[in-house]
Amino acid sequence: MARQRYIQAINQVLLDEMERDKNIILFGEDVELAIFGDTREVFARFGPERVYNTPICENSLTGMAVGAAAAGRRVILHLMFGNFIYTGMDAIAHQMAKLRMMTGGQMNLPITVIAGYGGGRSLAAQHSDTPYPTLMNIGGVNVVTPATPADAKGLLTTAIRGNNPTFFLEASGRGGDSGEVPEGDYLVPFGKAAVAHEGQDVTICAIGTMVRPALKAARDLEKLGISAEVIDPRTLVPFDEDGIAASVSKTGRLVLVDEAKDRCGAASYIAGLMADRCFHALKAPIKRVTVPNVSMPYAGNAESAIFPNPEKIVAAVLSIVSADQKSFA
Amino acid sequence: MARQRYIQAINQVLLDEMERDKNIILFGEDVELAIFGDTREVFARFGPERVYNTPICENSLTGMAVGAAAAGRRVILHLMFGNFIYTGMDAIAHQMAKLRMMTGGQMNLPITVIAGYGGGRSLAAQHSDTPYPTLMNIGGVNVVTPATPADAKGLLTTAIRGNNPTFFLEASGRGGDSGEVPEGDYLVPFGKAAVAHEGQDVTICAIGTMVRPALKAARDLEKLGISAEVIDPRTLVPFDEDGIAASVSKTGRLVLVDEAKDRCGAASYIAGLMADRCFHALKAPIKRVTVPNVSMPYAGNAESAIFPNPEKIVAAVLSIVSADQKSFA
Amino acid sequence: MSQLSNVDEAKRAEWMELYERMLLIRRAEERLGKEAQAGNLPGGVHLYIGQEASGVGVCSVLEDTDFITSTHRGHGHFLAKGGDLKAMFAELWGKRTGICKGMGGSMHVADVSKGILGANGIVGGGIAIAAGAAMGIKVAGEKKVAVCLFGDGAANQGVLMESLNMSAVWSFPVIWVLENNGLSEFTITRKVTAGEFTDRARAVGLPTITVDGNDVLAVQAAMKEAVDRAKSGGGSTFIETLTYRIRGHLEAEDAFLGGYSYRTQDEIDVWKAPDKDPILRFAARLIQEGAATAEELEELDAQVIGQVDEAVRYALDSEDADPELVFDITFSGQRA
Amino acid sequence: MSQLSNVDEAKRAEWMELYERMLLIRRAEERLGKEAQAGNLPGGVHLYIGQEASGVGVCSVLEDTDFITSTHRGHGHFLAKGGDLKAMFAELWGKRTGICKGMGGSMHVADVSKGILGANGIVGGGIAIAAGAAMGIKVAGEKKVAVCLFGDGAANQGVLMESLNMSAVWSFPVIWVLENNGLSEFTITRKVTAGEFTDRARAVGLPTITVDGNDVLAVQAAMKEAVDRAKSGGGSTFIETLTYRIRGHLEAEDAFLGGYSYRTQDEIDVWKAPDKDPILRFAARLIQEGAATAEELEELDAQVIGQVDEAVRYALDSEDADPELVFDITFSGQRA
Ligand SMILES: Cc1ncc(C[n+]2csc(CCOP(=O)(O)OP(=O)(O)O)c2C)c(N)n1
Ligand SMILES: Cc1ncc(C[n+]2csc(CCOP(=O)(O)OP(=O)(O)O)c2C)c(N)n1
Ligand SMILES: [Mg+2]
Ligand SMILES: [Mg+2]
Repeated sequence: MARQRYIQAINQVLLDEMERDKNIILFGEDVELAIFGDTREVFARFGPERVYNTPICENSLTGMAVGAAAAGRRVILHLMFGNFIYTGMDAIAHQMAKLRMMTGGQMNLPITVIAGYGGGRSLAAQHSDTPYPTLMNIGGVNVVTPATPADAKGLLTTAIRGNNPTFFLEASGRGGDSGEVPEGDYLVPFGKAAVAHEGQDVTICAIGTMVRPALKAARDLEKLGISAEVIDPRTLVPFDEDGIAASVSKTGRLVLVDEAKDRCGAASYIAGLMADRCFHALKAPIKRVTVPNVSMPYAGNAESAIFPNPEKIVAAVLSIVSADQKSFA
Repeated sequence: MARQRYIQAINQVLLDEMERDKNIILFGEDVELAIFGDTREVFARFGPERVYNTPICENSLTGMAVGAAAAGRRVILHLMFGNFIYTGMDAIAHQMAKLRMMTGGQMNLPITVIAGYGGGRSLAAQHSDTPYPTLMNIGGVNVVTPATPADAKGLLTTAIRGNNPTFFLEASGRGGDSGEVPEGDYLVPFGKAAVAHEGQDVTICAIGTMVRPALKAARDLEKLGISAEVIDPRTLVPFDEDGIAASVSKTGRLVLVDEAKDRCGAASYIAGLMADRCFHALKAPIKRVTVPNVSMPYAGNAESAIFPNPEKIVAAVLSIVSADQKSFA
Repeated sequence: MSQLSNVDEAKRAEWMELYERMLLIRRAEERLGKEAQAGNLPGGVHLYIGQEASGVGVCSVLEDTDFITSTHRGHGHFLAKGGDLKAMFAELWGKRTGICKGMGGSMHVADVSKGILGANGIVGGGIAIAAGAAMGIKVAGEKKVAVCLFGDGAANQGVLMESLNMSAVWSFPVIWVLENNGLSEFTITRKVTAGEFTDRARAVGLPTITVDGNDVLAVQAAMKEAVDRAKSGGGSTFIETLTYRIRGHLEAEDAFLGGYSYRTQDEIDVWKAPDKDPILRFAARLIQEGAATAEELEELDAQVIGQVDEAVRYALDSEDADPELVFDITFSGQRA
Repeated sequence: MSQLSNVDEAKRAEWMELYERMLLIRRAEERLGKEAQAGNLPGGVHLYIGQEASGVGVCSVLEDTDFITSTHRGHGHFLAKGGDLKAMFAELWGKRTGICKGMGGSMHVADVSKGILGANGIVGGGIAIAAGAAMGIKVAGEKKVAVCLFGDGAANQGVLMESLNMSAVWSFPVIWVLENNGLSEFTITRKVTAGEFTDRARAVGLPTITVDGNDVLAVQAAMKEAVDRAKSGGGSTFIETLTYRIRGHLEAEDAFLGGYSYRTQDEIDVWKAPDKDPILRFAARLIQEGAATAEELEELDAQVIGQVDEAVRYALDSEDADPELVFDITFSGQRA
């Protein structure tokens, strides 16, 4: 174990994996000098033969990832901000997510797309989106949202070595967190949720950037005598339905925390799953703490007003714990 | 009242509205000869001054709609297949949905985007998507999904005369249905669900193309002694939460039928809303009859295997009606 | 073999192969057109009839290890690059023996083992894929090319300029083949296009060749030059093949047009005439140069029609697609 | 007014206005840079310092009713087109008196009443908007132009070729202004670009003008020609202004670069020198032509700095943004 920052963990995986497998190529805008720091040294180490610092043209970049993979390479595409997923959406939705199926499974598409997502830093509407609901809905691409440096390492390694298109979404903005990271080869399997904090009374399922405020909320709830289980799906596609269902079956209550906009967001999706599968175990309404259906405003106060935070999570929990207690009173 | 086909109703509205308001412009690929028939005669009547038959370049077209609207025009953009929404997604997500908000409300964007969506005709994966979940999630655009010729007329008129970007999604493939259409000015308000069939035991909330199989299912269920209420939201943004909640509160059971893929689809969203808001009224799990998380295969049998149909809807209803009955047995 | 041949045996064999390949595409598609109009196919088809010389000329100089990306009008490219007729027909009938196991259909025929990365239902969809494949080739130092076949309609998609630029910057081994048939669905492409497409390629410094797309040998010659350049590290070339689509945008076009039209019968007739139609033209040449007799060509035609009949039978006799398959193949090693 | 003027009073007044506008942008942004580095602004800022002659020259021939679309580096365009300094500063401080009520911030400053359709955080985001605005102008038969300001990085986005094509096909009254500062973030644009951007415009038949972007009068002259053409129905023009970004891609660039660099201090110094810097150059010219004295210019500078100070005070004194507003303005007449 070594303490590393989230972004360093990512950078280290990129360097290690490109060293390990000469078939990996990496490309994207400004990957040479690495505006986020995650591709630092990659160009210097592996050179212009394997690393392409590209012009600004997301529509081609996403399609090129598909072509390079179809031609037999293992591809890492850095898309910088999650918003640019919308800019390069055509080939994502139409080629990356569909080509394997449409060809009857003739090709593998080992592609890892890296992008940083989310708001909270006054970057305004066009640099603050959390676009994973679209990726989840198109079907055919994996989506991973590591919350810790260790999971960043383990999930990115699994993504790169895997044979499917995978969006590795960085909590870049607030991703400066440090944490213990296992040394050497370390893979986290897709589709296995992590229990970030054990509890009995309510399940708080929090995604990516939202794990931290959820843990804070759990600590605050403890002081109120409420034992919250914080569960982090870690990968949204594939999704650990069983893992979440087990927690909900135990606690009987569910609060979802999601930085994506509410409508057709990941929180809705999980709520929908559980309202079917765990209905009989549920003792209270399923609550969602999400960003409302508007884009991120610039001003700090306006942004934080619509952003999920520990207080809102605590309030959501209290609303169903007390409702339930009343029903037993 | 006059009987009209769905596509004719749309065509008539386009002609009438462009006649009525000289400030309307219409553009898109092949709108001159109208591959779907919905823009027929529009070019002949209003000429190249107001109708632009464009080159194939969805990325520009969606952005141009924003520019023309910002310059004071009332805009109708025809995008042909719903899939091309992904192709032109950049300006949809980044400009159309956000520009009004980002400018502090300085401009109106009266834009109607028309596109046909959905599968069921062996058009294969790239021409069969139902992309409204993405539109619903980005926030800032309205989404309407008329199921009948009358609603097509009323909702399209409301869209065109409105001041917001609105996606008018045609059930083009199977939209040949005829129906009674009110004559003269006819507007259907956004955000008001329609009860397509009244019932007591279960609410079937079906979207767009799915209303027809839902009605068929309701008739079949009647024969089994089950009274199903079929409710059609008609507009997904804005969404008639109250209308759906009222029906669910009455029946205590909810089945959602949605042609979008399941994950982060409209069905999930509505399930999520109701699992919060109507939890105490619910007597059984919320069921979703949707397209699973894969793109549409070509072969007819493979396509229909994953497509929602009356049998699947009936089965979903029976699974919760009997489950519930058992719980009372 | 005919008596008075002006061409040597090797050339004769090569020409006959080109001819047979064009004829196979023609007869196969004529049959598909009939079947589509009779409602025997699950989906629609976009026929390549009239453009055979372009695809056949292009693919004639490629190896199985070279890549092509194709379009919604992709049957001709598929067959020209060596795709199997029976497997293609089975695909179009939605059968499990189809080249894509019935999952792709007409707009998605692909055979990766032959370097056919797929027809594409997205206009311009193959462009960046080809650029990426070429990037992949270059990184691996392989002696291959990626060829992007696309239409004049697609040429107005911005992704083309993006990918042209990169192919020029990095000397990617990619050949851009614009099959200019003058039409984008029901729109005359010229009416929505400013300037010449080749000038856009020249603007990024690519060498360009404009060629009679209905002359299979001319297309072949242009491609040879381009492939040589690409495989010897000289980078990308832009080729425009001038051709014409004789059939409708898609079968059953009339139903879509509802009585309107975008071209005259005269125009179509001009392109169907013996001096324009790529197959009639090449047949005349073969006979004129003594490479074949009219009888030999007729015999070949009968053979080809026999192959097509057999492919239809194969498709019809095959088992329906596996409806569960989609869940297994959306991802590799992971159920959807 | 100076004694020995070579220019008449009207010209002098016009020149002084150009100078003052450039100076205002410079002093405003120098202040913003300081505030950003001190952590006093909620978000980051991309400064236009060094490029002032381009935006000021361009906007100097436009009316309020003409439209511009701008970029992430949009403060200069906003001020050049007549946007209000105080309202812009209030915006950047996230205040309710901001021009966008604090909802947009630095990358989205817009004043529709002045024809400023907005800065844009999406590289290339303004391109199609400008084409559409020009389409809208044309449909209405208005005597206006739409001007699209964009960078050399943006010029590789395919949407540009698409929109150039349409602007040529339909003679849209749109003027394309490529502000070529040679840089795309930390990337030297030339390294990722094949050929000249103007050749791409020429490929669709647009007239092009390449101009010294640090010479405000040269930019103005080019724009006059383009505006005259557009307003008299002659369609679109492509202008390239050659300039340089003196500051980092964004303030706090050093933190992002982490010790690496993409250019030398020498290069920056060349562009900061009196013969290159657009403001120093124009100041020298004003003095040389007798349009102003050094003292007058210094006085003006003090005045401008005063204005900037006042704008900061205004921003600081303003009330915070209304956090509920976003729900009311996402849609018109409909709560989000
Ligand atoms: C992105 C996208 N936009 C629009 C369409 C609809 N469409 C199908 S074919 C076609 C015309 C294509 O013209 P061209 O590229 O010249 O090919 P051709 O049909 O002439 O072979 C159009 C507009 C599509 N399939 N994909
Ligand atoms: C679609 C998109 N891709 C990438 C970025 C990130 N980005 C912001 S500015 C920039 C460079 C733009 O260069 P240029 O257009 O020349 O403008 P300049 O910064 O030089 O003024 C990039 C890549 C973005 N904002 N939008
Ligand atoms: Mg064509
Ligand atoms: Mg630049």
